[in-house]
Amino acid sequence: MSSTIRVRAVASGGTTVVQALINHPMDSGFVKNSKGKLIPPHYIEVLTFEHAGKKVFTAFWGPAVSKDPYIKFTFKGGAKGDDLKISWVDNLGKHDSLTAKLVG
Amino acid sequence: MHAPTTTRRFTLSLLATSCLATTGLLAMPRAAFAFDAPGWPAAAFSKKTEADAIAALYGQKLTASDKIRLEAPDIAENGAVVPVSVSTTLPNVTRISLMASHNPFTLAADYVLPAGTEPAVACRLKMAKTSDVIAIVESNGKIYGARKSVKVTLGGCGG
Amino acid sequence: MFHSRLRAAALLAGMLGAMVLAQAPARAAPAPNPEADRLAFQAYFRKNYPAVKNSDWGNGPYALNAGMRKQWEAIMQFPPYEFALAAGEKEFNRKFANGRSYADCFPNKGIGIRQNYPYFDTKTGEVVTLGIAINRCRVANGEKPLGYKKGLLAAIETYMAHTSRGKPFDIKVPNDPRALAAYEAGKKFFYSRRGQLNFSCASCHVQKAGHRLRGDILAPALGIMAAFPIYRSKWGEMGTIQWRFVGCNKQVRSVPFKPQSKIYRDLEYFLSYMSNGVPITGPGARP
Amino acid sequence: MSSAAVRRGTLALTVAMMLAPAMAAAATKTDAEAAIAAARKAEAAAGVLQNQWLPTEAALKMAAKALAAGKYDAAVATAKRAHALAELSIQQAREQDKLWHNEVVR
Repeated sequence: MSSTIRVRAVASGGTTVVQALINHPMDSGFVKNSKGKLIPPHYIEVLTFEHAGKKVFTAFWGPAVSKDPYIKFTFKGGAKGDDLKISWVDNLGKHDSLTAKLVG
Repeated sequence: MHAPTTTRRFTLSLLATSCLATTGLLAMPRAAFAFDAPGWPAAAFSKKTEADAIAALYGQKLTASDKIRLEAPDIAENGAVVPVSVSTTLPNVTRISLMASHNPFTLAADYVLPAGTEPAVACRLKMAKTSDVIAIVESNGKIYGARKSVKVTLGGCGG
Repeated sequence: MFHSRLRAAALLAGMLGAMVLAQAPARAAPAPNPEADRLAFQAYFRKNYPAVKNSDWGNGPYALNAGMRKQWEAIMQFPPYEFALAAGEKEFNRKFANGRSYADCFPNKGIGIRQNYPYFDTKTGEVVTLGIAINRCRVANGEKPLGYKKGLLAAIETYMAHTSRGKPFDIKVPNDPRALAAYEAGKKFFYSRRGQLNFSCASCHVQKAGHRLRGDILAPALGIMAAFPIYRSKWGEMGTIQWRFVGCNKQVRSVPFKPQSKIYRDLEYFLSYMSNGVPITGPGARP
Repeated sequence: MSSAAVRRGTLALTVAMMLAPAMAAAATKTDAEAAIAAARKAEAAAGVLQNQWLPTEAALKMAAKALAAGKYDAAVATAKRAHALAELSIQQAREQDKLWHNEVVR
């Protein structure tokens, strides 16, 4: 199925601004469903970004991060066309990854 | 952050937590049902107070700093999606953490910034109720903090 | 004690009604004049909220509250409806089993037309909203109809709304008694108090637009249709106008009607006509 | 007619309604069924006017549950409350039929 990761990575003036939005329920384990039963915790724990084989950013997330989580950061370097590898794994062991191209 | 307030805060947040979550869930040790990804600071994420979370993550005292710009709304439009952004002029920042003081588990997010990554991050957090958002920045191995109060109320007339 | 005053008032109203009835036909409701209604409606909002630009009416609470707007702008940097937009575009371009696709059902291949919906279908004599048109297209091409509240239909509407961004509402009420009746029915629903809380849509979205309702800021009725479909954080997914009508009715403790039922389609027809000239801002992100 | 008036009206009406059976002998199954049927008829009438209230539906459900559980007094009391609520929603619909013109932005 299509990737759960949507990313915008713009490289300009020697720095790359990265924004990512991930399709994930991020259930905290405190919310009840319509039948009054607690929805079990299901949230992304680790999210990593790699550029030119080097980790440029790592996020450790918990149940307090919003559904369909968003992240924005900037790193020095990166040029148009470079690869940016994004991968996440959650507390149930599910995972997904995507390699995106930096845009100019 | 001396002992007495910690125990009082601890009992207070425990009270808040129990009314929020079934005790059954809490009785189970966090790690039991969670598959922990490598590197994920499970201990820090299971702490229920600011002091314990900071201790678990950094093991040192927090000193306030005005070199940290923490942006968060005065009144949250929706406690489930609170846009928060942190940026700082402190040098050699290697880590930024975000906490919400009255969430069942205080630590919300923890970011590792290798050299070459600028000391700024934006994300969207969930806040259980009106409380402080705390940003912690590790610069040259020492931690500095900034806090901002965010009001969280129910939405709509909820008939 | 209070109730007896209520019953007395009702009695009095009854008696008064009886007396007035004699001349009532003379004061019968004036023939519906949608355009006059629209001009008065928009003049009310422009007079009471002078700072709001025409293009901003479609941004609801964010046009009237700086604090909310700041959070909205942060979220709009990378809005959560992006997934629905991608899914909607994929579905919109998918070929049906018979080789045709949605583009063949809509004028201008379905691109940049959302601002003309809902329209009055003179053949069937009823209001056709975008949701109804999508399902009519699917059924005509051997696909099964979709739910009107959320899911795939909301995703398709998300894509179609996105292609209409910036185009002003252009709703027509033809001089057809059935169209005027549908318009009046929507208008009556909008202004009638309902539910145990005894509020009408106007109580909140006209008289109290921009005011706070606990954590929320009430969106002005002018342009309130422009942002749909919306990704509400409360729902955690994309939802249509019809789902929002159900939600609003429940909030005043009135039993809601079925999505795309005649009464809701007439309401959407009236409200969209009131926003003629206000540009589409959908898909939207809301609390 | 402000919402507070309606709510107080509902309260006063329901209190009055609930006192009546206390004086009478304990309700029987047929009393409960009759009270529920009457309430359902009123709610149906409100449905024709497209103006039903959620609290009426909730009260009807509670009354049916009390009936099934054999608590006939509770069933009658709740059915009467549902009936009162349905009547109020009918009254609201009739009044609004004329009053809505006053709120129209002119």
